[in-house]
Amino acid sequence: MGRVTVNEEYCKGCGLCVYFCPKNILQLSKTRLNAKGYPPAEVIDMEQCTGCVFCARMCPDSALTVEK
Amino acid sequence: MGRVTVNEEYCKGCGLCVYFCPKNILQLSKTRLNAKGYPPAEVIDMEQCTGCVFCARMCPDSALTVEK
Amino acid sequence: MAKILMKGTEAIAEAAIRAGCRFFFGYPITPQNQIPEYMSRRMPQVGGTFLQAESELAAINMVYGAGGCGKRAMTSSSSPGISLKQEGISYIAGARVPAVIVNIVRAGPGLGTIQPSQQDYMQATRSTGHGGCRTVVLGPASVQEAAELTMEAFEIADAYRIPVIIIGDGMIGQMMEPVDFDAIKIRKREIPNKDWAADISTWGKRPRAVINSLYIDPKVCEASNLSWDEMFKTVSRKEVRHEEYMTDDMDHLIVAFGTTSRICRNAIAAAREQGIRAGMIRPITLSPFPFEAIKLAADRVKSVLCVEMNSGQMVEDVRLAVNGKLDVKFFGRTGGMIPSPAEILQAVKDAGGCR
Amino acid sequence: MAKILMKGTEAIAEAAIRAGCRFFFGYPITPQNQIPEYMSRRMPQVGGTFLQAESELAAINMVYGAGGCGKRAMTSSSSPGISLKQEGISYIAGARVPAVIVNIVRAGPGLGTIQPSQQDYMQATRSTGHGGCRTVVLGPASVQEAAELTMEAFEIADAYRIPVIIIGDGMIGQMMEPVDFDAIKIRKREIPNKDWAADISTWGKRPRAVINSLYIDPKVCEASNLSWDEMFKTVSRKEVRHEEYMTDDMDHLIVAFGTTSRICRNAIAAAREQGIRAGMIRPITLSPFPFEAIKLAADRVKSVLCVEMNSGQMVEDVRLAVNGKLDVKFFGRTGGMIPSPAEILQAVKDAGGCR
Amino acid sequence: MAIVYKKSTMLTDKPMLYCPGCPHGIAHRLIAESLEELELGGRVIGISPVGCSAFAFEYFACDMFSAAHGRALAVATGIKRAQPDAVVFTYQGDGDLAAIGTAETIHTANRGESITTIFINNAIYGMTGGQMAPTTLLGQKTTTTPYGRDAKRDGYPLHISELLAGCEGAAYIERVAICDVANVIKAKKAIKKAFEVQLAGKGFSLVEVLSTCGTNWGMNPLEAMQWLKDNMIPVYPLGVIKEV
Amino acid sequence: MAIVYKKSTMLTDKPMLYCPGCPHGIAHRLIAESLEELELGGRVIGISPVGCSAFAFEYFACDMFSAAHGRALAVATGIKRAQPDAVVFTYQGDGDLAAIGTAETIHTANRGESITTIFINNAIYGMTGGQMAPTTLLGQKTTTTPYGRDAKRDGYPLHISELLAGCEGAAYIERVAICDVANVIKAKKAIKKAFEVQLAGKGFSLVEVLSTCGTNWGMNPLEAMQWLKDNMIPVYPLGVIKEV
Amino acid sequence: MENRILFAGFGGQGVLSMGMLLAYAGMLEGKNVSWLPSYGPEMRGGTANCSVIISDTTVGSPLVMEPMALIAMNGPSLDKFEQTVVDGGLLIINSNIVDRKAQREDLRVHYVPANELALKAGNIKAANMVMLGAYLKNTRLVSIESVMGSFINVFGKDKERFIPMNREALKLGMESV
Amino acid sequence: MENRILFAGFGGQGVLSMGMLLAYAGMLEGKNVSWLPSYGPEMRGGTANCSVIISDTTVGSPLVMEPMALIAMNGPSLDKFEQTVVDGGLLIINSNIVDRKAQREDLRVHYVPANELALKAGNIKAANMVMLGAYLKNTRLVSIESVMGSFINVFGKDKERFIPMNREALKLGMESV
Ligand SMILES: Cc1ncc(C[n+]2csc(CCOP(=O)(O)OP(=O)(O)O)c2C)c(N)n1
Ligand SMILES: Cc1ncc(C[n+]2csc(CCOP(=O)(O)OP(=O)(O)O)c2C)c(N)n1
Ligand code: SF4
Ligand code: SF4
Ligand code: SF4
Ligand code: SF4
Ligand code: SF4
Ligand code: SF4
Ligand SMILES: [Mg+2]
Ligand SMILES: [Mg+2]
Repeated sequence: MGRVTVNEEYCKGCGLCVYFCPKNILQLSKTRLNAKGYPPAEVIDMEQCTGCVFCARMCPDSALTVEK
Repeated sequence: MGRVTVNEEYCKGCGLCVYFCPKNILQLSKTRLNAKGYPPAEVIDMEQCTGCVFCARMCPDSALTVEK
Repeated sequence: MAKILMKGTEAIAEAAIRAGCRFFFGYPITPQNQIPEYMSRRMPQVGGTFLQAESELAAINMVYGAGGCGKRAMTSSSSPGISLKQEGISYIAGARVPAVIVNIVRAGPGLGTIQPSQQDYMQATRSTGHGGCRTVVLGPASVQEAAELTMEAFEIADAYRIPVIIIGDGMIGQMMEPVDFDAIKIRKREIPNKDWAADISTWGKRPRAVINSLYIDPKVCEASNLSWDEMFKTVSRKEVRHEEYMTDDMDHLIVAFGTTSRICRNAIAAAREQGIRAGMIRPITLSPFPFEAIKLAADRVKSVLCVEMNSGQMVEDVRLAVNGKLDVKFFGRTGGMIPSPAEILQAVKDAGGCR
Repeated sequence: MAKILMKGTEAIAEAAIRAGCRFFFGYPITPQNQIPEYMSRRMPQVGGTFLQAESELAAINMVYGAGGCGKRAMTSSSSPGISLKQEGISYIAGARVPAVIVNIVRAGPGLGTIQPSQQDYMQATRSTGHGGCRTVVLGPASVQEAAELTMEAFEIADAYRIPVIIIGDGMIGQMMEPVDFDAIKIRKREIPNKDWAADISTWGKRPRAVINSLYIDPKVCEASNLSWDEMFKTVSRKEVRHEEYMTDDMDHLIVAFGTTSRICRNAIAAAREQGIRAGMIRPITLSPFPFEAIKLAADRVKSVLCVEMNSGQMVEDVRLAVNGKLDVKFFGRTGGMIPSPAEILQAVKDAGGCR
Repeated sequence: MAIVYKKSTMLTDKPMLYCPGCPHGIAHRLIAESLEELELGGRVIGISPVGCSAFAFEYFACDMFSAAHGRALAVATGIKRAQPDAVVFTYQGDGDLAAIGTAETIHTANRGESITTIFINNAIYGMTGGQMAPTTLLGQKTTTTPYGRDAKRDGYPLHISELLAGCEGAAYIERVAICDVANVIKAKKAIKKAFEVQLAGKGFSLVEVLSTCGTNWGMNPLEAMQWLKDNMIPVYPLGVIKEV
Repeated sequence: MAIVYKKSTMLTDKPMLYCPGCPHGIAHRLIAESLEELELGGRVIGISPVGCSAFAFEYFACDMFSAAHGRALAVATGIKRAQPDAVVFTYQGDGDLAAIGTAETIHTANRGESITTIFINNAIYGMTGGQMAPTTLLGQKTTTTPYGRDAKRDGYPLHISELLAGCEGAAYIERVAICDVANVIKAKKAIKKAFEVQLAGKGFSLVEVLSTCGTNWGMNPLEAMQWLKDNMIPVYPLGVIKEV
Repeated sequence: MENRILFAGFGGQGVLSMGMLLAYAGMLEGKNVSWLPSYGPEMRGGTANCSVIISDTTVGSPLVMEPMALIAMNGPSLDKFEQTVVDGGLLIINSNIVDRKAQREDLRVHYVPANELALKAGNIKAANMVMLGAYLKNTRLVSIESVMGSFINVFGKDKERFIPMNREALKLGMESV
Repeated sequence: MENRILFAGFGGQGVLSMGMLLAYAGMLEGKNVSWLPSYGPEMRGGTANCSVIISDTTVGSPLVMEPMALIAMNGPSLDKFEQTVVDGGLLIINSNIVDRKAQREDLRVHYVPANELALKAGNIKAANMVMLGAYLKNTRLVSIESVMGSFINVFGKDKERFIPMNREALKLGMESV
């Protein structure tokens, strides 16, 4: 129902989106660091995304785009 | 009953004591100016002075001494 | 228009309005109160803004705001108030915002007295705030010239994007002399398009405006400073002004600025009556300083005397100009005391070894 | 006590406490935050007062208050904050209150960057606020010296009743070097009895204290200024300090202060490797300036180069010292850029006409 | 599928130089979104302060000024007087607005300048490394209150918004918090409202945004938001403080 | 007969440089009398401001400082921290305390410094020749509001005492007026009380004294007192504003 | 020729405006002029003075330290400035206020009962005009017409109705010496 | 002999404290030392570095512009500073984070899997100690004892319990080259 895209260039791996996603479908990458050395947010299970935009509303770095 | 002395060196002839004396027994000199060019306050009728200190309380220049 | 009798402060205010200044932000301080007072009456008449700020700090930062929008803006104060504006002037310089700042100097340090002084020469010419930017400093010696230099100040400020300081003392601020505004012919400079300004009417037709002096990268900060230095070299080439008085045949050079130079005129007249050929160079731009003129003059005189209403500040510039060719002597009064023509005459004699 | 590794800022703070400073009023600003932070930890331990003021203006005026009570008081800041203190410093000078002010200079103008700079040389040496009082300005070049000069600063301030400015840059503020407090031997000066101070414990045993710089009568104001000038002449006679480095056989004189002088040492080493006999005079007191030492040195060298982290400010003092005997060359980096030994070496060669 | 959320066009492409999870970025977004929704585009002039948000001039896609520490509202006044049709906002931290800038803050409010201020109260000086701010809580440890803020020595947490409400020229003052989704939505509403008050020429509007500073509080962004809820809100209650 | 009233020993012999009828002189007397009655003599340190009362340091017979414009309370803080046993007071005008000195005033109150401030509100800048003060009334003509103070341009009369009451460190704030004998007696009481609050270490105390400036208002001293009653008191109501 | 005049008295005696009228009149007559008031808190102390220069050449120092004429409206002014007058200079004293005589013998001295004559003209406040008249009679530096022509410029349009009275005071002053 | 070393990496990798330990140890061994950190908002951007000088003579410039050794904890640091190292200088790279090889061929280069070895010692945060060990093995500039003797001075008394683990990391670093 929803789709979330992470702009990894902006993401600082702060984890706020992860915490505030009601569906718990975000995580910080366990394998990659971005150019600035941060583990970017990733969607684990896009299927479950409702497009509620909670994640993006909490993202300080406007790193998320949400479609629905 | 009361006695008021004017220290003419300090007096600036502002007239506040004159106005606030409930007995109306003060006036600004009509004949003299002090060294600074001001007409000093004078007591017209010391007899009537009650020593109420109204004049001195209103004098900005601490020019008045009141005895009772 | 005919001549009118005006105070120096009023002439400055009126000249600013005639130069197109429509934004004045000030705070009272003697002896320059007529500037804000005049502005408070006149600005509404010309559709301009007068605002009494809560402090000199606020005032200079309001100038920064209005100036950054591309408007001709001005503030005025006197020594302690100018000290408070130092940070703001440095920001204005750093962000390359044109502005005119008037300092009707009083005597100090501290609260001092409001009597005339030239004690802020160094502050104005050397260090308008931190950062070490030299700004333009104009020192009028008459009310007419105060008006003229005020109008020049706005041109220079806009032409180079630099804060310009007009420095006078209580005498020039408070005295009245005839002013003829029609006689003022200021040199028109090429004023670059203000497409750097945060002007909402030009949004979209120019790059986004960022009025700023913050640089995270020292390379960029250095580049900005170097461009300032470059600009100031141009200013030094094009804007230096001085006046010569009886220099043609002089043996003894006096250097003095502002009202002090007026007293020196009397001293020179008295000297010449005694057969002493004194003459004067009067810096009109205190910064950039007329080094060259003084250097040339120093080559052909027997003595150089600098006269100031302070403990000797411009004397450094004179020494830098003379560069060791002659000893530069100094005479000054401080703390609001005004030198008399007789004292100056004596100093000329002492400097020149005359009896 | 053994040597300890300390930041310059921390060494200044600790030295102040060891000098008996018990009142510190500050406001945060990079790159000097370790001073207030250190004070906030240490002052309570020694029964002293640390207070974070609401602004630099408030801080300097608190120093005026505590200093006027006869206490050793201090504040510290960095360029923009020092601009804000200008008025207060002028009041302190005018009222002859001892005070110590630290300026860990950043680059500007305006907000600039926090990288190292020596851009506030003129502001510190020429015009600490309006009024034209010259104050004492000390420029340490190592952390050990920062500690030492801080202790000296309190002595000088008390001995002459003058504000003393310690000027450093981010490098000296942030770097760590060994400090040995036991090795510090400061010259004890005769410190006059503080019977001018508003100290309630001595009420009745001294005249009523009036800590003041306001004079209605310009004669009195002038007298006060003249006594300042007189005092400063004594300071100039007794307190001038400089360091000479490889000057014995030098052909080429470098003048540099603070951390810049450290980089010059490397350049001198490199020059000597190439057979170029460079040497250095490092002013330790930037005001009063070591004119005499430089003048003497200029007599026996082929070139003089002034190196600074600004666009050329101390170079004026050097020119005044050299007084036309030689051309004074300048090399500098600004905006937080740090000159490299190689650049300086090149500048020495250019100045000296070496290949 | 349609885009329901993307980076506001009132923000530039520049990555922001804040710590991970710093609410400055969220507050920026809320301002940008409000301006975008109100279609104010080319009319907006913003003023960044001195503080962690000193670089805000690089982030907002409108004309921007960088002001000296504490003087943003004086600069804003100069701008607003010069261009009454401009929509002018300042963005200021607690040190900037409530310490060194106190006089400018109070007098701008008192003059009723139609300017909008977004006031980020994170109870600390972020930029300079975590010193005490006027809004630091009692007992809170900072680098200049190493033993905790002590009312006797350091004074009390300053309620500047409440003080400002006492200025006749202040038209709208609200306190919000960036600590969870619901509060962020409220914050957005308040910010937008503040701009509307400005557009209506009603006078000075200010939104105090309780924020965190994980870096200097020594917490991760989430812990910090919890600390805000537990400790700051009781001292600085949320809600509209003044509305005329 | 015994002396029931004479010049206070806490005043020097120096004639005061105020205009005839200026209440600065009365306020000085009330302070001096309070200090004398409380027998504080050698413990007192006063700070004169910049304003007509800049020369107050010549009039009070105690140790005195002359402070820069608006900074009296910062100086006072430095003094009080240096000598906690000293009785410290500042004497400040409306320009000094409520314009340029706003930040110092608010933060000193907020820190709860045990300092007493006598605040002379004459709704004008006396010293500099009658310019608008923050406390100037709407419509009032001054040399910088020649057409009358206009709220739109110049803002509103600032109620700084009420603002200060919002600072937790403020212990006692009262507004009095020098306009007749009864009010002068009340003013004296308030001033003495303010010093008692300081002595008790309760925090910051301030007495706002509504005063006249006949010279710059263009009235004689009596007319001015009447104008004060008719125009100032309605805007600045008398009485205790805060007491803890 | 540079004429240097010092006007001095209590604040409120119209010392500054009297000088300003003269300067204005000089300007109207095409001369170089300057007017410099004392300023500052000492004015609150009660005294005021102003320096006026009327000259054929450019005015040098606007400050009159050695006046060619001193107009002394009160005692303190006479005390303060008598010694500064140039040798053989002019001294005009308001004899209604100053109760002493001049000490210098080289000066040309006039005692003018300015308050009295002003009252006669219609208002004691015009004493300054009386003194100015006395000065002009002595020096003929500018014409009465120029002085009266400056009146509105100095005092403002709304004081126009006082012109006749002031002209009368000026005249009485001229006649008094 | 003046040894100039540059430590560089992300903030949080312990770059500053690694340099400080070395400087402290140098001081304990009676050498002249200086330590200069980068400072300012760029640190918030994520990178940090420090200049350390250990010298027999007085230290000149505390800023290391041409390091004799570069300890690169991350890629950006290697990119930024590799070219500044003196000819034939030493380059130690944290090969767990930096995924490229050195470009210069004149340098003595060591690739140290610092994170890995630190984990082995007990905590990934000790990667800096591993790198320092590798450096010391190469230069023998100061002794392990001096470094560990500085530990409490640099990290504070309450970190004392981490000494064994850090010593282990240092040792693993030394062994790795
Ligand atoms: C005049 C001046 N004083 C001090 C500073 C240093 N300074 C920079 S930011 C800051 C405080 C920042 O705190 P705050 O306003 O709360 O913003 P935050 O960083 O917390 O967002 C200070 C004191 C400065 N740049 N200029
Ligand atoms: C920094 C600075 N700014 C301005 C002044 C000029 N100044 C002197 S007194 C004054 C205002 C006085 O007004 P107020 O405080 O109300 O006192 P009052 O004279 O009315 O008693 C001002 C602005 C100054 N001396 N210093
Ligand atoms: S839109 Fe909602 S459900 Fe989807 S990832 Fe974001 S927070 Fe989770
Ligand atoms: S909230 Fe934004 S910056 Fe933080 S982890 Fe999620 S996408 Fe990255
Ligand atoms: S004491 Fe009372 S009655 Fe006597 S003169 Fe004074 S006011 Fe009048
Ligand atoms: S109140 Fe005082 S100064 Fe005024 S007239 Fe009376 S005695 Fe004189
Ligand atoms: S220091 Fe604090 S306020 Fe500043 S960016 Fe980091 S988290 Fe945000
Ligand atoms: S100007 Fe006003 S406040 Fe100042 S002394 Fe005169 S009457 Fe008093
Ligand atoms: Mg903050
Ligand atoms: Mg007032």
